[in-house]
Amino acid sequence: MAAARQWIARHGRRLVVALPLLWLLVFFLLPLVEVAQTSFTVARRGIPPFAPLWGFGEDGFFTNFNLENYGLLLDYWQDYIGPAGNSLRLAFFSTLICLLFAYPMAWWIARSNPRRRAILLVLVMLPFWTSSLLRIYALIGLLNPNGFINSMLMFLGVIDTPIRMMQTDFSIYMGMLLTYLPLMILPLYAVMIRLEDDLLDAAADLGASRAGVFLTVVLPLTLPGIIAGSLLVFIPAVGEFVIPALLGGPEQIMVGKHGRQGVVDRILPQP
Amino acid sequence: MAAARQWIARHGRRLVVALPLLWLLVFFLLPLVEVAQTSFTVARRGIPPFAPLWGFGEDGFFTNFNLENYGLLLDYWQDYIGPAGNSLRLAFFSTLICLLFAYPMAWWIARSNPRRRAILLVLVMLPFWTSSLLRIYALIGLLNPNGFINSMLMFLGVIDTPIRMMQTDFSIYMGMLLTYLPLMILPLYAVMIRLEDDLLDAAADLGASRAGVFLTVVLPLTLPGIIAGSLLVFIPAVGEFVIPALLGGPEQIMVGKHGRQGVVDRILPQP
Amino acid sequence: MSPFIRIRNVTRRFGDVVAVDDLSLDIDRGELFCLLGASGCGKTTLLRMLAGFERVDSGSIEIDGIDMAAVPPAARPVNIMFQNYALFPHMSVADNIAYGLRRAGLPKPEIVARLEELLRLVRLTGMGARQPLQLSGGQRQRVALARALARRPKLLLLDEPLAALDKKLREDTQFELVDIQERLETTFIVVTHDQEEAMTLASRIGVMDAGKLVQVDTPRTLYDRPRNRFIADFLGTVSFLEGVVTSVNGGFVSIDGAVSVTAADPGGFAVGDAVRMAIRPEKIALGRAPSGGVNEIPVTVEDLAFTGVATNYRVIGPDGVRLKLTHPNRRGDVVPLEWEQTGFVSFDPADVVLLRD
Amino acid sequence: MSPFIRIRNVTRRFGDVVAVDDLSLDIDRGELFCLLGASGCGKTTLLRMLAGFERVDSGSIEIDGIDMAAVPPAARPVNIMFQNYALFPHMSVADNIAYGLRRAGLPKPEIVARLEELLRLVRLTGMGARQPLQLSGGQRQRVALARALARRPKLLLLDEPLAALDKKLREDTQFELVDIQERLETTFIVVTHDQEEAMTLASRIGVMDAGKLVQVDTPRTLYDRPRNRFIADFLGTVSFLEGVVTSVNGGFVSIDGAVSVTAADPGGFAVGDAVRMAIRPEKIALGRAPSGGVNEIPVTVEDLAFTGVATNYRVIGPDGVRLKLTHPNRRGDVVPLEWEQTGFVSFDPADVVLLRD
Repeated sequence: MAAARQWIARHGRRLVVALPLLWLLVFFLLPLVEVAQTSFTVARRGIPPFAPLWGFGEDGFFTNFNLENYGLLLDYWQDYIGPAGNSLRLAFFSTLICLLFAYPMAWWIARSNPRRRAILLVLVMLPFWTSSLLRIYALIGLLNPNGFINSMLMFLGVIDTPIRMMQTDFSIYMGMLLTYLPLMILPLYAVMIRLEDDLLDAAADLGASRAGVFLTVVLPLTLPGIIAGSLLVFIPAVGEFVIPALLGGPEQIMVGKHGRQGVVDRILPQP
Repeated sequence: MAAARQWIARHGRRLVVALPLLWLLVFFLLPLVEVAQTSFTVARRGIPPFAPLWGFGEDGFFTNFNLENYGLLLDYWQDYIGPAGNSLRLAFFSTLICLLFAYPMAWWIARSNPRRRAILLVLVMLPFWTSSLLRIYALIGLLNPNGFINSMLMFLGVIDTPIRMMQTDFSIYMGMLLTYLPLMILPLYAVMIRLEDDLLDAAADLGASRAGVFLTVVLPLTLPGIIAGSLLVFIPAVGEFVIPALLGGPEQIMVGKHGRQGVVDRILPQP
Repeated sequence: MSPFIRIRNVTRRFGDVVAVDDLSLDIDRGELFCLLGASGCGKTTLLRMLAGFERVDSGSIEIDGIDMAAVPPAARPVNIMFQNYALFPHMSVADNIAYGLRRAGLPKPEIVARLEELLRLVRLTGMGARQPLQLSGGQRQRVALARALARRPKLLLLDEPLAALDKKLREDTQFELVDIQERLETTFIVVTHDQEEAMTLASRIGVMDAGKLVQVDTPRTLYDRPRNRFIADFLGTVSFLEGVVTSVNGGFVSIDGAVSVTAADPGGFAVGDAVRMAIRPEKIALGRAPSGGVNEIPVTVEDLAFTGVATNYRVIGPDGVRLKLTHPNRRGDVVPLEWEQTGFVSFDPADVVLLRD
Repeated sequence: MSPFIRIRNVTRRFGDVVAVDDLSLDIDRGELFCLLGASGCGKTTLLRMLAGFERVDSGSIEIDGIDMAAVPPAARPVNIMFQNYALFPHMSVADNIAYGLRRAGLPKPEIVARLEELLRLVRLTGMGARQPLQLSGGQRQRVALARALARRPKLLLLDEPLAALDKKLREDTQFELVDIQERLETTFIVVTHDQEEAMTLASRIGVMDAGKLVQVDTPRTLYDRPRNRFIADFLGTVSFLEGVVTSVNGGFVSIDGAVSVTAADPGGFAVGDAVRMAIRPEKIALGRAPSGGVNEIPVTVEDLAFTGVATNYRVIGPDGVRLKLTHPNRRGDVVPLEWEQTGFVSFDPADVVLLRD
């Protein structure tokens, strides 16, 4: 009886561990394998927009294995260099701009009292809850030549003709900022909340100026958060195509947009 | 001199506080106002797919204010009831399924040693880094009648004909799970990591069975995480349209999809 | 009759670390036994093995004649009071205390009666509706005690029961704990790293080091007759002198080192043996002039600290020998020497403990 | 000559809370002054005002004759050793200690020389390359001390300097701290909540309560002649008796309460006054038989605790009067009474402190 209970206890614990492991295997590893397999198969119209690499049809085992896609890459690599450069530049500056905005905000949140801190964190996370497309459209509404900001400035008499803000680098970076800022704020907040006030006071007490305290104490101790946040923003920003497509000019061709035009768009269900 | 420095110090601090406040105002509050305004304006083709509510054109101030949209809602509300019900049902069950998967996983991560914990958290977050569309397509590749899972099961001789997994509720919920699981795991992890082992031992020591420990101690103390995670998943899941569109059958019409078909699709830049 | 708790050759390994190493110990019914040791010495592991939370790699644990190997924690006649108390933060004081009674399926009226009795025992009558977070540290400690006693365990394990309390409260609480133990006649095993706590609480103390019991004795014996240097140093302040035995004669041992010392002969020492002498600070008398007795050493006061109850001195003797001594600030006792003054210390041969290590 | 530190009517409010309330205090050059009080009494706020981290709402602080109102922290001749040390975790020991010297722009050879000197002072020579996390608690404390002393401040503020150390280390460290202070002749202000720490370290102690200084005196005066009940209770163990003055005669006051007590007359008491008597545990003698002196009370031993150096008793006298007393375990001193035995306590009229509150 007791032995049986112990067996169940042990078995149950294994099940609890096995379940998430299995999940990770199936839904994280397998998709990656799928993506890799896709690179060796052939494109077709349909959902998904490619043929299976191998399988069992009516005639038994079949395979679509070929290196044609890599051949295409070799043939047309020059077409991809430009967009790749654009994507990397966009991602780099987006990351930098996010960092510049996120750093003082994360600092402010981390130094607030716990009650206000919770409210501010929710505010920072809130945009994640609204549809990203809706957010982008709201931004377009703000930045348009006859949008809110221009109307406001003209109403106030600051400007006579609308400023061109849409379809510029400015509008793209605004969109990136609006989308990725929370990913930068959270890791910065996480390191800043652990930064003891006493360390700052100690540096000031030992004669450091404000800039000195920042450079010798705050910056080195928040560096892990800067690195983590930058990675979190940079990696998805490289593959971003919605924001440049909606906010950028026609000259903006990114790797993500390019890839989407090549593969994904064809199969997006048309209304 | 000292007074000037003090003035700068105070002014600087205000700037640091003002900057993020301004940001929140412009990029959180204004988009919300924009979205509200949009409901009073008229649709049109273009980016954005609606006319500005008011502004200053060549003839001075103009406004497109009308209640037509709300009129439409009144006229066609029956068309929206079904999709709204679908959306709520989908979001509810998606949230429930995410919770069932996330709870043991978050528990396992929180109870791992700190080193493994960090690795597992990164694994959980990793899907956020890959394009969500790519993930959905990988899932399609897995679930297709001649996809990986069916091929594997047929190869092993478990089944003779492919199981229909695509365009079923199963595929939709798999897609939702794949997309929203991290949002459920993280808040659960955050409460579980603070749950002291001693509390569980104390309950067991006082005669509670495994189920008793769970129901009287673990569940009530992780409830805040359950609520937070469910909100984080439910709210965006209600508006989700990509996953039902790609993974669901043609009978799946959601509020999000409906809305997208009505407004968003028209202006998505066609390749 | 066999002892109430019988621990035989118990070993527990974590990877390469032997947390508890072939340990055997008997504890009698109704004892207040104390496991004393520095953090990492294995005392908490032993406690958790008694409660059933930790597997026993080899050896056996018997409680009241029953082998505990196959008995899960919930079925053992043992309860534990956790360090930091582990009170359920989402339950009231009453629900915390009644938790174990409800799990046992006691009828409601009995639970209510037992709850009242327990609240009275720990002097918290009328506070049952409070939340743990609304209580002071001392009150929380008493709730934890009541909760652990609710199922009337034969053995109560207490993990650092006073560590979370501040100094002043600790003193009152330790008297209270001893009173409750004496009233209930439950066997208590207390784990602590604080030697003063152990000495004031326990009827017997087992000192642990690196998974082994080094010495098991009453507080007084441990303090006055430590078995080795580790015990002497761990239980209170001590001064060490080194030397070589020059004669063993008529119940006394003469030792030569930086100073010459006569010690009572504990037996087993021969001429030529190297010995370490341990002397407690309160056994050393300090005076301005020599009194002409044995073991009198001229010294200079290096440091002194007034602590209220007593004044602590550090003095330097010949050859840089350093001694720590304490002088009670009693009525009539004038502080004999001030900073950097010279004088004489002396101690009784019976108060010199001879150690081999 | 004006005092080295001159605090005049300093007040600091946080919202509705008055953290420091119209406080005035003078401290001399070279003193080791201790601010003692429970947490929340305002002592840390006062310390932070001296360092310049906290605004002064009203009143003034002068250090060495210069008003500090407009002087920012970096420019004050003051350094602070933080509680938990606040060592920069990303810098080596040497970089931590040299931080202040580098900020001051000292030439490199001078920094190296000063660093060596500081490492020697705190006995960490050769450990400059270590990281703070590799150090023990005691070593970290010494790095913090060296760093705070590096700029040769005229005034060093120490916030709970020993709180993070364990009991045994604390004793050694407090002697060391006093030695360094005496060698450098820097003025030290130590903030602590630990009365024993304050008494052993300080030449003078200011006891704070609710933002006010209650009493400023030497440790011995504070302990032996507390001004009120709060001080008597805060500085060590004490027993209180209550009564009414029945006669004032020839330097003695007779008091009637649960027991009759004769006390030395401190002046100012008249017949009929209600008084509270405070008696320290080490001033009470315990014996098996009456000795026939004054202030002799028959008692029963309620509790006793052997602590090594001494045995602490709790005894009950007539009318439930409770007294705490301590009996040193000295050579020749036999423990006079065991648990529940009866005997007599007595104390000298000069050791009875009369309080009005």
